[in-house]
Amino acid sequence: MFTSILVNAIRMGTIFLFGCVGEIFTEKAGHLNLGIPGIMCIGATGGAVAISLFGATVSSPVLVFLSILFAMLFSALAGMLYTFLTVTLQANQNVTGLTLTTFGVGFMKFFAKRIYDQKLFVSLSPAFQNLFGLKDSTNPFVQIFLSHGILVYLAIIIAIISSWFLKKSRSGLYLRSIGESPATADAVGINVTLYKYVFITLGSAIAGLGGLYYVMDRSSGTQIAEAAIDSFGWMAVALVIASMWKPLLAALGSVIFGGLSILDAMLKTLSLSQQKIFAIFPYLLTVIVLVISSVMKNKNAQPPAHLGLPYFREDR
Amino acid sequence: GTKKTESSKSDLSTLKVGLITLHDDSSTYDKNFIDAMYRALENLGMSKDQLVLYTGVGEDEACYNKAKECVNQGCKVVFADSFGHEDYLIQAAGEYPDVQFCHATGTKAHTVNLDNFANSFASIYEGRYAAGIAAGMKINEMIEAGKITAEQALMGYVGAYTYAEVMSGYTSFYLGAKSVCPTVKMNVKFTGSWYDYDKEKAAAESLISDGCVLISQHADSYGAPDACQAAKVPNISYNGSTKDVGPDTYIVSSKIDWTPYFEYMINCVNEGKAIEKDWTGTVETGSVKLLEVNDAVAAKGTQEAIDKALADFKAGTLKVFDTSTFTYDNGKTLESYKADVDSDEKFEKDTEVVKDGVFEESKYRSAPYFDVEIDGITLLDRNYG
Amino acid sequence: MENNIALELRNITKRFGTKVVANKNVSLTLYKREILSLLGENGSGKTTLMNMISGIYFPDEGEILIDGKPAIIASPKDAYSYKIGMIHQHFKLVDTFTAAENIILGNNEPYNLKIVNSRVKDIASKYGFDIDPKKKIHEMSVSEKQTVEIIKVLYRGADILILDEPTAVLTPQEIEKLFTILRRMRDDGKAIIIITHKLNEVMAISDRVSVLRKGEYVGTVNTSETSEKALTEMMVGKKVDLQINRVLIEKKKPLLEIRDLSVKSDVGTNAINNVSFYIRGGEILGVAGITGCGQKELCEAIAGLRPISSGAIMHDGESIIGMSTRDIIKRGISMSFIPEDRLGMGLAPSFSITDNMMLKTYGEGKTPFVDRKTARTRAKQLIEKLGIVTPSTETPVRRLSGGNVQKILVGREIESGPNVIITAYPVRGLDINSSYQIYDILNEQKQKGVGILFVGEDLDVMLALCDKIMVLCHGEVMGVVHASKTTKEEIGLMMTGSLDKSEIKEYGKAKDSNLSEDEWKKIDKETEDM
Amino acid sequence: MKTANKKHEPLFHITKNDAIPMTKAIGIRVFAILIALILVGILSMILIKENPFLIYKAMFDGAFIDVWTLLQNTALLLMFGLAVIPAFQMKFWNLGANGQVLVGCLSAIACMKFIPQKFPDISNGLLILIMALASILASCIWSVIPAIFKAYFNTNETLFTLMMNYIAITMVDYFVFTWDKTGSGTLGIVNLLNGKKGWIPDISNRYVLSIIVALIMTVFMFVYMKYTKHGFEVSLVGESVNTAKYVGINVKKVIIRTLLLGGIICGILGFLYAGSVSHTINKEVGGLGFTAILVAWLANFDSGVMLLTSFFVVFLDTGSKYVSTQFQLNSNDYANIVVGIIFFFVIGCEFFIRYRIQFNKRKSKSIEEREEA
Ligand SMILES: Nc1ncnc2c1ncn2[C@@H]1O[C@H](COP(=O)(O)OP(=O)(O)OP(=O)(O)O)[C@@H](O)[C@H]1O
Ligand SMILES: Nc1ncnc2c1ncn2[C@@H]1O[C@H](COP(=O)(O)OP(=O)(O)OP(=O)(O)O)[C@@H](O)[C@H]1O
Ligand SMILES: [Mg+2]
Ligand SMILES: [Mg+2]
Repeated sequence: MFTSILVNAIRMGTIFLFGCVGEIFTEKAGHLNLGIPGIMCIGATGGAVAISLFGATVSSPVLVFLSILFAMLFSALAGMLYTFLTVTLQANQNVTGLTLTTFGVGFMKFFAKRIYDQKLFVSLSPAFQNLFGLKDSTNPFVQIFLSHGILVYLAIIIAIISSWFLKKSRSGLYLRSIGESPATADAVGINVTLYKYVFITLGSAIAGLGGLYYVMDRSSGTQIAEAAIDSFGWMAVALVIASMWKPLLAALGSVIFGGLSILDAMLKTLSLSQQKIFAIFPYLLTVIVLVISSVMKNKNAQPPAHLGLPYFREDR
Repeated sequence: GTKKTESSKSDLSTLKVGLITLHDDSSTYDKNFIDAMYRALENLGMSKDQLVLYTGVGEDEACYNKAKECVNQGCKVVFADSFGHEDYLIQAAGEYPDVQFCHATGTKAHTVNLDNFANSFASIYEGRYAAGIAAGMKINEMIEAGKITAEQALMGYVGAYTYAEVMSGYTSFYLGAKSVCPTVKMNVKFTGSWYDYDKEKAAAESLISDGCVLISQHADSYGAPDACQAAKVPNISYNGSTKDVGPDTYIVSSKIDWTPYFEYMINCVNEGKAIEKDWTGTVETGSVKLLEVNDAVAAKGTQEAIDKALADFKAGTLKVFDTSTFTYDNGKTLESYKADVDSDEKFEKDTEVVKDGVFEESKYRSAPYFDVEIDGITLLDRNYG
Repeated sequence: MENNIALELRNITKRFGTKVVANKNVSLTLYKREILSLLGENGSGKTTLMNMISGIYFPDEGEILIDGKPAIIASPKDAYSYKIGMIHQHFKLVDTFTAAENIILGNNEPYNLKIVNSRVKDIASKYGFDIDPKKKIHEMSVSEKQTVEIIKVLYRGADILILDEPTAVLTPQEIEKLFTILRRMRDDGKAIIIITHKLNEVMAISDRVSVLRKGEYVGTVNTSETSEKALTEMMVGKKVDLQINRVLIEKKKPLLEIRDLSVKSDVGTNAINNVSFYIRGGEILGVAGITGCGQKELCEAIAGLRPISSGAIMHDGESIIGMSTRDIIKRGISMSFIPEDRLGMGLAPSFSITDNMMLKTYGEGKTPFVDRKTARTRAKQLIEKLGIVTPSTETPVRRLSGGNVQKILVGREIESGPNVIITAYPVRGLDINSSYQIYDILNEQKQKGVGILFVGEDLDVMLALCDKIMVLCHGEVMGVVHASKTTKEEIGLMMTGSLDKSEIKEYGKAKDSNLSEDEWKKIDKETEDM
Repeated sequence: MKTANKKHEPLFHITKNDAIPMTKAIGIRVFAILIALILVGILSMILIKENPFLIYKAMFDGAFIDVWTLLQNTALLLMFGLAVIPAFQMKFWNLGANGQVLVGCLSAIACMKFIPQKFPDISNGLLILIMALASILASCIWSVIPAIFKAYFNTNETLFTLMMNYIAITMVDYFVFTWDKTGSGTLGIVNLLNGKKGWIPDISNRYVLSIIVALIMTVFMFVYMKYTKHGFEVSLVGESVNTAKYVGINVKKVIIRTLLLGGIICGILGFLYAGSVSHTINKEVGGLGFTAILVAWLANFDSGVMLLTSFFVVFLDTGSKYVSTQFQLNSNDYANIVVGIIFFFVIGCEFFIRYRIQFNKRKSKSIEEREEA
């Protein structure tokens, strides 16, 4: 039972992890992207486009690659739209993000429905779900660590690389400086606009994989137009706070969030109304982290100083 | 669809019909209604333009407003598909006595006393019973093959709410299975939502990990079928074939076809006839259907057994809630039962529904009211906690 | 000669919006191995001009030549590629990063802090800096931050260095140190432009001086061939009188009496320790001390912006401890503190001048509505009186030059008719002409019987302006001296703590206090219990 | 220097526009909307394969099928906007209006449902009063919690209020579920068969009340923000917290007071939903909080202008939903796409109002000449 809960928590959490790491990049660039839920939907649509275009013709590893590419491409484009509006056209970030979410949800439901072929999607989902072919093993260790699909491992690898990138690399340092003080970064000759474009787009591309993952792995190709991918997106945004902008903590947090979102359905001892209360926990947890880190004035758990604020060089 | 009389075709050409659905056609529940409506229009020779369709209408004043907009656009009959729409439709019915308002799954038509408001449902419990027979036969096959013992014959059921419609559904399913496999038991797990893929999937997985060897569900997503496919556990669906999702596990599915009712409703309005306050579709009317049997998974003879059961229902020789076939409270036989049929504020049980050894489901109103917890079924969680 | 020119500006014009012409046809030459001082009144366009060289703004017209070749500087990155480095009026540093991280920012060299640290040490020892590369910026003092800024520029090997009012926030000692460094850098072959409003500094540091007036280039002179007076005239465009006349008026009763006051700093240490003093009506009491000696905390405590840990503050015989800032304002105590970041306190940058005029008075009147009409009239009067350069009363103050911003602040405070004025660095960043205007205003107020606490930086000015000077060191009073009876040297010694006059004479208790000995005793007891 | 020759002068650079004439600003916006509409037309043409003018016409017709609902929806959205305006002016990003209205409505419904059960003789007037108070109280609690943390600990309010929405939604889910004994997960119209207890009497019809309340609130908020001392304080705190402290404003108090004001408006709104508009509650009731943010921002936080922007948004939404059913797209997603596209353009065009693009023609020539020489 415990194994099965943990496996489920990891799988459920992966969708949050993609969204969260993507949003971390955006926020490190100083942009609060409330369009992430929409971008995840658009990523899912991108993946779906690849599958319906090539699903019948190419071999499964190629297909997996192509759909990852398409999911990233679509969501990167959405991210670029956001960046164009908020960076180049100086539009308000919250407003743009919320609009992108509205648009993204509509976009997914509208187009996904039109290209979705259930039989095809379901039959292709095993290619995404079982990287090592050990899915049916009963060994708990294998179940927990080796039974997942390629995107689960990809999410974790991305989280690890991101963590290294942000902490240890030069570009990571530059990126963080932009989120903290774009005027400083600009004055030392860092191309603030370019960095924002690159990393918000990259973050969006990563987040978009969450959508693809949900469609092709977690839901075995059965869900797309009716999937609540946007609500997972909001959980991902919450996870950014709960993980204090740290990708590695996000990996851990995603399992907790994933667990909280299915535990009620798996436990037998809870009454239905108790299960309903369960749904509050991830949000409550996020609020608690937010409050504690601000009350303790924990320097390491603060949002980037310039988060959400516009930057225009000639402003003073 | 069954072709009906072509006689009134010319009269129908100007009639406008309103349809209000909770979600849009990406929800299987609402798609079932939308598709049925289009089929009914086609069967009646009406054009699609004669339909005023509002999708994504919440269970609040939006429903009233949309009903009103349907009327403004000249609809003579307005149908809403979700349980929570009922009150708002009744409001509209009160204000527009010249327009007919129809509602699926509701409970209030026989108590509100409005000539132009009607409920409808179908005796889907009969369909579930037939599907249950398929389940029982599959389990028998497993026992015979030595995969499980007769004592391990445990089914799992993923339900939305502990709501009479769901309870009536899983009980009939269970009784169908029990009619061929006497030792079968069943665990029921509720998700507290009509549509939640992840919860339904998790619930099914948890049932499977508890040793359930066959799963069925009354909730609208592919969560349970998908979990079954992954775990290679046979599955019986509801409201649509899930063969694409579970080619190795899907056995059969029962569903309500709303086309007959829509045709009936439109014809009545067109001809100025009163619509039945509580219309219950049956196997006979073509409202209760069993979808394709997946021979690769189903036990041998399943199709025949189903056909026989359906024929018996038609002939009236088979009763799902025959009180001699089940007990409650550790062995008691249900001799008398008062159900809350008028759904008053206090849920007082008002009507005796057991007659001649049969619990008369859907007789006093179309929406189900069977809510007895019978022996053999364990509810793992329930509403009230 | 040609290749001796480091930088040349030709006919540079820059407009902001449609109304403001910040630079008009400015041409300027900077030679290698020289320090050029850029002088001009507030709002004359110095910062704007420099910002075009460093890539923050792009000129509307004109061109920039570097090493005799036309250069296009569209961004700070371009500026760096031309080996131009600028130290801005407001520091551009990432607070949460260490010095080393800030230094390699944008440097595009391998991310290796060890190498950075050792190179920083090299630079530091070459020019005589004192710096800990591992220290976080938010833990640093102002001068440390400035050091980081300078090293940042040197680290990249800049040949042209621009400093915009670097001395405004430094102590005299720190300024001296900075100048030494700048001279070393010049001798090292670098070309330096420095903006400062203090003429003595201009005379001390620069080789040549270029002057701007109202956005236009006036001319350049060799420092050795000019004088402060001549420069002032060049800048202002007419003869000006640079005299502070200390008026002596009859002593009045103490207005503000402070007894055994202790105040904590932001980090929780004692910023002000057992300080006692008083201000009489009609006197200017100067406060001298190096940055961080507790002036800021002292002012904030009196204004009710900072809780005190013990002591008494009496205004006109009544304790104002625990009163809200608003009540303190109502009693007629005005405070204007010009922080290092000028727009930070006292003004609302995006508000119009009118709205800024009523920041402290909007609450007056019984109706729930604000009275903009009166405020507008007052704004007009102030603009006229102080010669504030602005398109209109409805212009957001953010758009004005630093000096003009400050005139609005100080002007508003004085105009509110206070009986005690607490003013800290009121001429910080002001051009010479404006500074004297402010001194005149203060003297005027003093004559009206207002008591003034003047926290200043320039000892020469303080000696001329103040009646008495209280010297603070590490939060303690080193003594109160009569301006006419002391010297710069004496005060300097007291500021660093080498001379403690408070031990020689008892101080801080006015002979004609508003309170009797008994009352003081009572207060003393109460404060002890606190 | 080598690099110097390689560099090209940028084609243009961007500067801030201080103020452009009103007419021009409106012109730019209208132009942006027109382009967006053309794009929507092209897109719809591809999807629906119909003459785009038919689509525009359907959009227009659809919006005006029922003017009262159109007006009421505008009024509701407007009130949502009014609830967030003061906070936004203070630079407090209150994304939590949804949750605030939801908890208000929830408590009003609770009173409506349970008080008559306990006290069957209660007068309707008293019940309505209690509902109003309960709703306002709940909404205020919901808005003041993030405000307190912001005021005392500077806790990030954007994220906090966002989370409060979800907590409210899950709470509604929980209570609806436990209150509804039929077990179906919906509450139905409360007290429909119980003497309509707690229903606010209609003014001529069921729509007028909320419209009137919205208009009154708009006038109030307009005056409050522009001309009152409170409004001045709100702007000042939004502008610079330090300055506000310095002039003697109790910043904590202002933050909390302003959010309380927002809470009161949300409370009234929740009360209207419970007592007049919906008579029920579900997770979606009043799900306009995010749209309201867009509406408020488009109106530049001016409540007067918001009359227009909220009408515009409701018009678009209703109209495009109608288009999607009229042309058998059978989904609301079309509406979301249309609204999204139009918003993108409107958001984008603000740039051309606030900034100016300056082309650098003349100079580049002189440099070329120079290099040739
Ligand atoms: N970003 C801007 N937007 C609008 N106007 C500006 C901007 N920057 C400067 N100005 C205006 O340009 C003029 C020149 O300002 P600048 O800051 O260059 O003066 P300055 O010589 O540095 O003055 P100070 O000595 O006070 O610092 C002023 O009138 C100022 O109001
Ligand atoms: N404003 C002041 N705050 C604190 N101590 C002061 C102040 N003015 C003078 N003293 C101190 O009070 C003592 C008396 O000073 P002194 O007689 O030299 O000056 P004074 O001009 O007579 O003072 P007063 O202004 O009180 O008449 C000296 O120790 C002096 O340092
Ligand atoms: Mg300047
Ligand atoms: Mg200056």
